[in-house]
Amino acid sequence: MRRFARSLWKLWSSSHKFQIGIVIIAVFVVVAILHGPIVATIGHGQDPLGTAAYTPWQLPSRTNILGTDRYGRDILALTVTGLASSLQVGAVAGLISTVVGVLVAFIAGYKGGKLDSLLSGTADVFLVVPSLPILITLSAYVTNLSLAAIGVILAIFSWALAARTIRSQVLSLRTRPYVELAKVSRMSDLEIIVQELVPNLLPFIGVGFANAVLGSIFALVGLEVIGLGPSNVIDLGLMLNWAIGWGTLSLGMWPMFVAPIFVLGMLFFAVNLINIGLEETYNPRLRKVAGA
Amino acid sequence: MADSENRIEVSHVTHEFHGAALRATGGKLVAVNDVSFSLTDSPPQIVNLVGQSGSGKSTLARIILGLQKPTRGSVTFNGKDVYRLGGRDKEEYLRSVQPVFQDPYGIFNPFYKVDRVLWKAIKKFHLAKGRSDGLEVIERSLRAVDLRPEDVLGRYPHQLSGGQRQRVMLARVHMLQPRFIIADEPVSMLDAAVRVLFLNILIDFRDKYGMTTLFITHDLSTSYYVGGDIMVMHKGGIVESGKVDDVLVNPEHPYTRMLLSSVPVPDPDARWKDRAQVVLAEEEEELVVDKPDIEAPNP
Amino acid sequence: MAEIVSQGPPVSQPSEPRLVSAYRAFTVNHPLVAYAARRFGIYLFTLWGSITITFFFFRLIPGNPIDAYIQNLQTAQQNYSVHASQATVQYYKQVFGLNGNLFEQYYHYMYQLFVQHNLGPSLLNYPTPSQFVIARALPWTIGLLGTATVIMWVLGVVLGALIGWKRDKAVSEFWTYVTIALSHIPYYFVALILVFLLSYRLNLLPSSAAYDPGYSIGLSMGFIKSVLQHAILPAISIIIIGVASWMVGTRMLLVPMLGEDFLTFAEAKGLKPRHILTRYAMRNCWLPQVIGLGISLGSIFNGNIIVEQLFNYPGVGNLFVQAIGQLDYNTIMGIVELAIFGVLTANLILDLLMPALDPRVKYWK
Amino acid sequence: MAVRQQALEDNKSAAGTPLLDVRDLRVYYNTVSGVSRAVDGVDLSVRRGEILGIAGESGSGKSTLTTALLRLTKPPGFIAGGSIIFHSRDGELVDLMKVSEAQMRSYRWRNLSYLPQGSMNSLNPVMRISDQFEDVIRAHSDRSTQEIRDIVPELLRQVGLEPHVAKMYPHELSGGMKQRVIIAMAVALNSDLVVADEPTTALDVHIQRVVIQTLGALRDNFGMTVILVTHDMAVHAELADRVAVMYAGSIVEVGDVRQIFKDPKHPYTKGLIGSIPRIGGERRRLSGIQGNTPSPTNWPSGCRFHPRCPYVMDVCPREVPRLLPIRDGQARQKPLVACHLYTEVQAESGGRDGGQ
Repeated sequence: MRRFARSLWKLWSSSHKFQIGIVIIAVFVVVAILHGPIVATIGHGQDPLGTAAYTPWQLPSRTNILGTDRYGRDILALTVTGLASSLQVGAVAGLISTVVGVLVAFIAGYKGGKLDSLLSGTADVFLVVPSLPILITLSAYVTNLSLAAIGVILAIFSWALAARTIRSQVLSLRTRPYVELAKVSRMSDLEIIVQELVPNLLPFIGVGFANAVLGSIFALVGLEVIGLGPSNVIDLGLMLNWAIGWGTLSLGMWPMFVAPIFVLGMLFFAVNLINIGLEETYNPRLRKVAGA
Repeated sequence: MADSENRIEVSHVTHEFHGAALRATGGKLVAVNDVSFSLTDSPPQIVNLVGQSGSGKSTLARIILGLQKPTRGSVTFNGKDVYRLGGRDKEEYLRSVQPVFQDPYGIFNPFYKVDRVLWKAIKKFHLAKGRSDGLEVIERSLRAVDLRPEDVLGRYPHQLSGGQRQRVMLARVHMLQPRFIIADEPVSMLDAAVRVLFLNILIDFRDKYGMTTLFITHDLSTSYYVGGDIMVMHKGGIVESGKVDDVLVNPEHPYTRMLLSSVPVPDPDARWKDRAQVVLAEEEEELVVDKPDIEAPNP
Repeated sequence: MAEIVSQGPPVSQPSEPRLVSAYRAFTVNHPLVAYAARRFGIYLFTLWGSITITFFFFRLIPGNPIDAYIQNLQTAQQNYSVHASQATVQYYKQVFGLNGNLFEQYYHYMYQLFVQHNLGPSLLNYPTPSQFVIARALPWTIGLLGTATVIMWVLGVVLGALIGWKRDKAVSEFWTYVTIALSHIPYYFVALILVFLLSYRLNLLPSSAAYDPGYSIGLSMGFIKSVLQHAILPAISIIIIGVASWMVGTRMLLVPMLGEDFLTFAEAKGLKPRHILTRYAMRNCWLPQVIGLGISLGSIFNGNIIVEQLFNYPGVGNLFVQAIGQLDYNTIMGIVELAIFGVLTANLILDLLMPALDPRVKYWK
Repeated sequence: MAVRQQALEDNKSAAGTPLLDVRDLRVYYNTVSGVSRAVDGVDLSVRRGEILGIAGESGSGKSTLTTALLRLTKPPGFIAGGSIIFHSRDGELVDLMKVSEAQMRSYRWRNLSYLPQGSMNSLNPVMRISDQFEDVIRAHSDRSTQEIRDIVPELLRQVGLEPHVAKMYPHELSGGMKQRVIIAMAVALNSDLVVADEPTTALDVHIQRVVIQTLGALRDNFGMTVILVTHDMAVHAELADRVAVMYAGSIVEVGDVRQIFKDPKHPYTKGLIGSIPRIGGERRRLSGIQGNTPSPTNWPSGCRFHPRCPYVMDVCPREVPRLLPIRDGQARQKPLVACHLYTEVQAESGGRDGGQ
């Protein structure tokens, strides 16, 4: 465990980009977790998300830092709530698809043979089913989808990609001499996977997870922008949908539009910084050639 | 050392590779073709297995180590099939037969320090009780292979030289005290000055601890240096075998003769007089490039 | 003592049925044919598998197309009786292949699809078969997305190679970061911004539909000009992000290649840098990009739902959204299947073409 | 062909005149753990028509030196100083470190060709062999495509390859065949010098012999000069006229190949020669060289070999020994050695004029 902490520390101190990315994400996660108290604080005891809680269409002021929307709801409170929902969907989808993808990848890649053919074939089938139409159909006909359910649906169509990328890595690692040495050192398959393979694939798994989270969030936002997403939970995409639908830009009510885009922008900025940081740290070939 | 004889028996081992691509065509690559021999530890000895790349030497090593089940034939250890060993027998086999691999860098997982390879051996084979006891075993073994523990312990693999890394593997062997060492091209990536040190240790292991080594190499002069028996492998089969002093001095098989005549002699006064027969139809290397794994960007 | 046991006679092979050995002999003699046959088999399997998943997915989600259709009839004709509805329901169940249990329906659907090449009637335009409805939208999608895909690929690969080749230059580094950032922006953001700026604020370009309804479809100059004008905004919003992604991808492929021995050797041969870039570096790393282009072209068939919806462009993506509104299952499934078919076929063609594109690729060996 | 014949005559008549003078060449790398001084003060003279071997362990800077000779050093490596004077056939002197990149391009391959270490991967995998010949010949002469097509089979024949190799792709050739294709490319332009970097490493013994003899034929048949860089001393014994021994970024001994093998002077050379096993004869235990190759980011002070040297003296850690000629009864030419064992007693005046 200490070794693990040390390698995490090494990773952390290796790149400023990585650090900045992590800090942004951390701030967002903290806000999302504390969204209840934060919203309550904004409302000074009353619900800032209630219809007609304030005068509609207010520009930023002392009471409403980001102004109010058409129904008199506080936009900052909406944004915080939306962030929490979006992150929750992303986390569920990212977690499931990464866990399933990693499991499939390790079983297929390490065991090989018929099992590999079967699992890889299944992953290939899932990869060609287009996920966006399926998602649109689901959200159109299944009313009251919960956040978790949306996350699960997104994961069904994204695990295969994770499985495929990690499997190819496992394939290249499993014939390394140190794996063979582990075999003749009486280590079990599980020990070899956990101790020899996983540590070297952590960056891949990490990047895969971050991308799956981001991908899921943006897939959902994309649906909502065109008004086809589930409309029962407030998330950043739904806010954007309202902003477009109500013509906020022509009304000059910019916060309604800018707030969700800013948050989403920061999210992908942060994830990309993490990606680039990891890339620089873990791709020595690239580093060598680029001289960075 | 050994109370009773231990014996590895390789009989009629054939190994064919059926790659995913090869399977489609019913084609196959015969890496090892009906090879039989035996290794014993009384008396301990070094058995050389020489041949050019692609002759099947490494595949044979992996088969003996239990890493690659042969297509046909069997490997037995003291009469028991290596691929059907269970529990205690398996442990006994791994305790008795240990490898030294070719690539001194690839042996170490870059994620961990060098120490781990040694500690794993201690834990998995119950070589010591407790930490201080284990450390003592490790330090003793490192010294036995002319390494200073302080130069090696606590370092990451990339901080050591190739010779040091390969000697750490010998230290591991020293700790485990197997009856047999399967050394697959252990010196091919080492410099001459370091190579000799490694070979000397291998010879000492035979003399001091009675270990028998299957020494796989493509370099005939190193096999002459270590002496013992020799088997010449060509296209998966053994074409000539016997004492090093006979085979390398008076080779009989044309392939052995060809190999010997190709070895440059480290003496400027003994240069080749004749031109080598240029082989025009050299075996072509076949290369199968995998389709790159890529995704279409954005939708 | 190592004894070398004399080599025994080879173990005899178990004999095989004649058909198997004949097949084996054929495949050994015709490796390319054997490879193509095996690859085609995988293609059929994946096609079948993914269409099956799609079928069961759409049959298992709640919602009943017949109710939806009859409801439509009611609103349209306002004459409703229980008796008529029972007969009607039976009739439509028959027409839409919803008789019997799920597996009977599955068999019926697959038979209709693979043998009769029929997707069944569309609800949107009953009783026109869905394939005709889709075929009407397809040219718009192919025109818009096909052109955009090719343009962004060419620009992306060329510019990506440049920033990769000049990787030490500050300008290149700047553009590298810009493209990495751009390549991860969802393209609908760009679409929204472009519409707002160029269409609403500056009123330069139309923001909706594929052509001015004042023109009739034909080869008149006015019509063509109108089509191009209407395509500019949706195309640009896809292209900007697409170029950035292809640039990042090309750079990522090129930069690791720059350490390869044959490039150093090309330099040692005294070749000019431009020559080394085009004939040596790019020639060796463009293959994944060619494959990527093939797959992108194969995957344009489900349309770009978001862009088509935002610009109200009458392509397949737009049709899909309409079909969802009407619960037009046959059309919905048809579009999804078309998309699957497109991607898989592109993959198949690429795999068969690959050996011609790169001399090193020989799957069948 | 007549042109080639003429060039060949010129080469032979020029044999023995200076070709390359390397002075105090330093090639460093910027690494995370500081500046790595891989090549640190190399002096070397190469004469026309000779085969000069450069020997040394991995990490001694051999490969860095070869790429620097052609100015092919890539970041993070850089040439930190020194000069490489090239004596052209018409007697002109050019400092290769000072010419422009475009001029350097014209010297490459026309005058200095390179047989790279990773010959396995040195040919463009997606081009036919004939096209790769065409590329290099086109870059340095104005021959037409047809002319080039006509001479390629002849060039291949001269290195023992069949003409149909021209139509093949690199992956269809074995490692030794690729080596010889590159040698044929050097023949094509009648380069003054071929720098061969570990030409036999990773080849099977039989192919090794073919490549060694093909390189020998370059000099015997075409009068070319060859710099042969390899860690394999037996290859030097087989092929080289003179051998320069490198240790820790600089040259510690240069001498006639017989002197190096029969009567090595520098303690490191002695250790190296004493580590080579031979086939046949009495089997005796070789001693090898104890200790580890030092790190180029942190060379030992004074003589860089002193921590491993069995003859170490007080002066060794303090003073850097210079590469000086020493008296030697047997050798035709005085060997140059950088060792305090000789400087104290036998050093003559003369300074660092390697190999005269």
